Amino acid sequence: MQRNYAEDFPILKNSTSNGKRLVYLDNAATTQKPASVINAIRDYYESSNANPHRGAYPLSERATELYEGARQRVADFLNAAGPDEILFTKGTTEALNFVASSFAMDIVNEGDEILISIAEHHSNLIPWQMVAKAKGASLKYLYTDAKGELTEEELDAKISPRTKIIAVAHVSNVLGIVNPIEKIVGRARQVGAAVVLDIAQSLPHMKVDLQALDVDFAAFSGHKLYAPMGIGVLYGKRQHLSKMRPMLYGGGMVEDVSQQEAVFLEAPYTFEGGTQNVEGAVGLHAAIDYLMGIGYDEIKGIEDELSLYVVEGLLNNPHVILYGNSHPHNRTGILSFNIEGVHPHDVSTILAADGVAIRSGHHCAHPLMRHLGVNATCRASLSFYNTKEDIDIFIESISKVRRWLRLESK
Amino acid sequence: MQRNYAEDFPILKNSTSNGKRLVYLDNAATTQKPASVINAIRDYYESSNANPHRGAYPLSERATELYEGARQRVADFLNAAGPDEILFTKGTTEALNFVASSFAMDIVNEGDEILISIAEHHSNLIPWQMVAKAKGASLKYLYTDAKGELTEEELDAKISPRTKIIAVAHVSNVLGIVNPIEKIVGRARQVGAAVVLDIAQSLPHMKVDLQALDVDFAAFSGHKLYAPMGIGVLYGKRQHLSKMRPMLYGGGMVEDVSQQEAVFLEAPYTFEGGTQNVEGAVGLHAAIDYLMGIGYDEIKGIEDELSLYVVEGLLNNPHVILYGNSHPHNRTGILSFNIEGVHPHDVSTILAADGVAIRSGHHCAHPLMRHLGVNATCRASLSFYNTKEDIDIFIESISKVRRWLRLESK
Amino acid sequence: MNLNEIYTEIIAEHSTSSRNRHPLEEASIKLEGKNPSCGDEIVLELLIKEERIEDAAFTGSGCAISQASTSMMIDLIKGKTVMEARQLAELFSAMIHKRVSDESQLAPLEEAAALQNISNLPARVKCAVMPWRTLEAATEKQPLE
Amino acid sequence: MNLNEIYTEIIAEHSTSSRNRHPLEEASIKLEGKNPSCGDEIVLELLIKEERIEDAAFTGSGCAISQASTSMMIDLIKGKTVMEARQLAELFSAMIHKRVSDESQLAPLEEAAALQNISNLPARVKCAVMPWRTLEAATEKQPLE
Ligand SMILES: Cc1ncc(COP(=O)(O)O)c(C=O)c1O
Ligand SMILES: Cc1ncc(COP(=O)(O)O)c(C=O)c1O
Repeated sequence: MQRNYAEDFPILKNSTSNGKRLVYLDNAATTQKPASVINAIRDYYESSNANPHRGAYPLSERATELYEGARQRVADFLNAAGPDEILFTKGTTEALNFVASSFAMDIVNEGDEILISIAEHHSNLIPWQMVAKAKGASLKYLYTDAKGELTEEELDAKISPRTKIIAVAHVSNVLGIVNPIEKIVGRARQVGAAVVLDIAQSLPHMKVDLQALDVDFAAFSGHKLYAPMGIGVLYGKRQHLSKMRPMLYGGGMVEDVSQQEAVFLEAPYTFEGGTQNVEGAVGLHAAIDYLMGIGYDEIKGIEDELSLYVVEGLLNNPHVILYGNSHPHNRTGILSFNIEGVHPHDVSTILAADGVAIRSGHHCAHPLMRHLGVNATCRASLSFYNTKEDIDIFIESISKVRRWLRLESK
Repeated sequence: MQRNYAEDFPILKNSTSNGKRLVYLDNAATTQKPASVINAIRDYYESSNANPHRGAYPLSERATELYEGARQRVADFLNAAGPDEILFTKGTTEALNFVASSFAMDIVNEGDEILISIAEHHSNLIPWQMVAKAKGASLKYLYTDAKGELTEEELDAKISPRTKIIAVAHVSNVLGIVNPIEKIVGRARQVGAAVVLDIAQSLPHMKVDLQALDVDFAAFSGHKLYAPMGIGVLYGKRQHLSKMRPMLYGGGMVEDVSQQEAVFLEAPYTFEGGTQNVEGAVGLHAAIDYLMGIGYDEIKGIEDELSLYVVEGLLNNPHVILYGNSHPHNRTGILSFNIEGVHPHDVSTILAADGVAIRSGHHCAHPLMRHLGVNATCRASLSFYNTKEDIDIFIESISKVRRWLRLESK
Repeated sequence: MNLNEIYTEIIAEHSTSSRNRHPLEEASIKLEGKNPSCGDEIVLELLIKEERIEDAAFTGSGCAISQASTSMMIDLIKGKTVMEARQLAELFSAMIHKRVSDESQLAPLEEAAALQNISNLPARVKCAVMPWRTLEAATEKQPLE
Repeated sequence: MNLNEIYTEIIAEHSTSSRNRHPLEEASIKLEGKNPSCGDEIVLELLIKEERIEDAAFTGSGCAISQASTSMMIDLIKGKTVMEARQLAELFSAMIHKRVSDESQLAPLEEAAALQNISNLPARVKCAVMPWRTLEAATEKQPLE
């Protein structure tokens, strides 16, 4: 029998939502935390808390070891060339903004092109609008096809010798589609463009090997990976990091400061000004350990099965419109849909009454909503801790929505 | 009898350092966390964790309430005009960098002057070097006198009609001196300069009323205020915030996004791009509640008494050189000193063997070190959870330092 | 939360009713209202003569709550003076933000009082309030001749 | 951690000794080494003739560990070939990073082996290593005529 991983998550065991068992299907927004992560945070504050890198006493040495140990763990996990390619940030948004302002602003010139996909999250979209405007470059879009995919023709048509940067999500946060990164990187190399990969929605569900993918930058958020809020990671190739300006000026990132000049440290320290979030790094380390204890094969196995089961349930309802691919091949467990005649916000309010948490709205992807020709969608997003029972409750609740709005006889 | 507040802090009750009781005197670097803060973090993850501001289900509504409740608590605590003047950041460093890049860069012009004190922390110093350089402005320094204070003459001599920004710490992280903010703001108003106040080292020890002080910006870090790492606050007057560019572009800070344009929300939301650190806000709220349960009168009472006791102990040692003021009037419990003939790093290693944690080095204040004519200092910094017994152990350990280095006969 | 108190007959009826949902040719004021985060969007049209709302209608789309709230509001304000309509908007806002909950005090809202329970759904309050805010904005600069 | 193993007689003696602490007039190489985060600073001066370190000395200031380490290093390398000195630096680094801990293997370091216990103090490792890194940098481009 399969293990029920919900047992590892206190909030799933204990919480009720409107008096019902919590059915949490908003994992693409943020994930719940296993007891091992919550305990790692408590243990850190109860035994090892200090400002790292600065103190010559055991507590500070321990905090430093924990912080740098987490960096090494992330480097191994992503298969970076070394821990110096891993910078801690507060999340994906900060990481991507930093690449835009400190890398792109230096290499993009007037007339150049920045290429992103129409399915990007605002965090991997607005920063590029800003760079394009500041530099007189043009921001171009890769459009997804009817199944939500980026075709080879589209890549061929849009990637040109003027392309300087290609920024795409590994997995779309609305459609769950896995983008063809190998092909994108292959073409990028031919034209000399840098590739910025948003792995916020892929890393929780699949192995990401950054050296194999050969991207220039990658970013993710801890809170979507079962780790605490307030911590994230930017990966950057050494050759780029060594040329970039710091992110924040302050303590911990300087070699020497005189009244008018400052000499900065090398990567990764030059990019980590201010007291760093050791708690977050420790929590992220614990989350990666927890996930790797389960293994991606098991995670993917469970999530694919659940995903098929959800699709089956949804397609059984004649009023459901599903966006993107309907089979789990090339897709993680993110399902966007609408119910005929019903606004997504009413759907989520009605589901909430049954204890079911899904997201409705534009999912920080306005341009994609317009491309799909909708105002908003409902989104259910899965984790390996979900169960078939969760899905049964969800599908049952969906079936009642139109009745609540008197669109069907009871 | 006075309460022993160390009882509230698990790390102080349970931890040993080199087999001895932990005597933690590095509170200016980071503070330890009371059980109530650690529990608030755990409770958040075990009952209320969700992405705030976005979900129409109870869990997300609760996360939103907790996050906005924390903002309101901080606004009340600092006596801001409203919660819209409070932005959450990851710390003081991020907050000050943001003021430099998003406010100062727009109002400082060639030939203008930016004025800071020679005792500033690098986080309130290097960002101003950058603005001055980018804008062709000059960065001027207020020098401290022999007691570590900023005199009226110095203010009169340096504040001029060309001064656009005055950025100072409320309390110096090296000397503990409380700067004369009322006088600085008075003169700033006469010449039309904006005042940026670094309250990272004052807020843990004294009431800060921002409307009474009438400063334009203020910043602090949660981790120095008994709250978790990874959270901080920037206060900004409404009139300034309403004109400033966002900090990070991404989710949660936009009203509408088309392929080439984005329309942003108003303050404070426009400044909080990306998923926000609800855990950090919840922990900060709990820390403020804890502190206010004790009260600043009690905190100051304890810390002043301990501070006098430390000074007495240090001055009894003929080889100790104390920097700055020796009486607690106008000073918090931060004590910088050196021991004749001994490098500060040897002092902290020797103290660490007795379980005593102090900081040694330049304390992220190179220019002040040069101004004091030293390479580095030792720094002991107090909290209300320290005890006279802590100080006795510290002073006793100090008395052994020169013997370990064979500078005295045993 | 009990859905029976949210998606009531009367709200469901108003949310799909076409009675007030049409352009108003002789409108003297026309104002767009929206909740960008939801995609709710209406265009409110008013015909105001001598300080009185002679006619009102709307077009647009959005969730059941926002559409029902708009339709109920229009039923209520037709024939009222601008001042009365603004007072009703004030009362509606007080109800939805839980500043007033007494039934007798809410009586002037008539059917729109059915939205009272939305006050328990923080994420949906803005849907219910949006048409009323649009009404306030539309009549703000209305010269009271 | 036992301070007796850190601040030993021999380290205390070397840290204040003036034997090797002076400028070297005929130096053929002169290189500055520092630990910016500590304020440790030395200037290492070497007189190299025919691949051999004929004389060595230093000036500077810093913590007891960095000063003792420098003084011990100078005692050790005087008279050695550049190649031997670089091998000793290699061995010292292996010791301080705990890659080699066997006493007999560390014998060539002579008195400098007294710094072995610093390997247990992560915050002080850089103090001990600094002079040796400076030695390596100074001799890196040394033409081995
Ligand atoms: C006075 C002062 N300002 C700014 C900072 C920077 O704070 P943080 O490192 O938390 O960003 C510190 C502490 O490091 C400080 O003491
Ligand atoms: C694909 C993708 N990119 C970026 C982000 C932004 O992450 P964060 O809000 O944690 O900064 C998200 C989630 O919000 C996302 O799903």
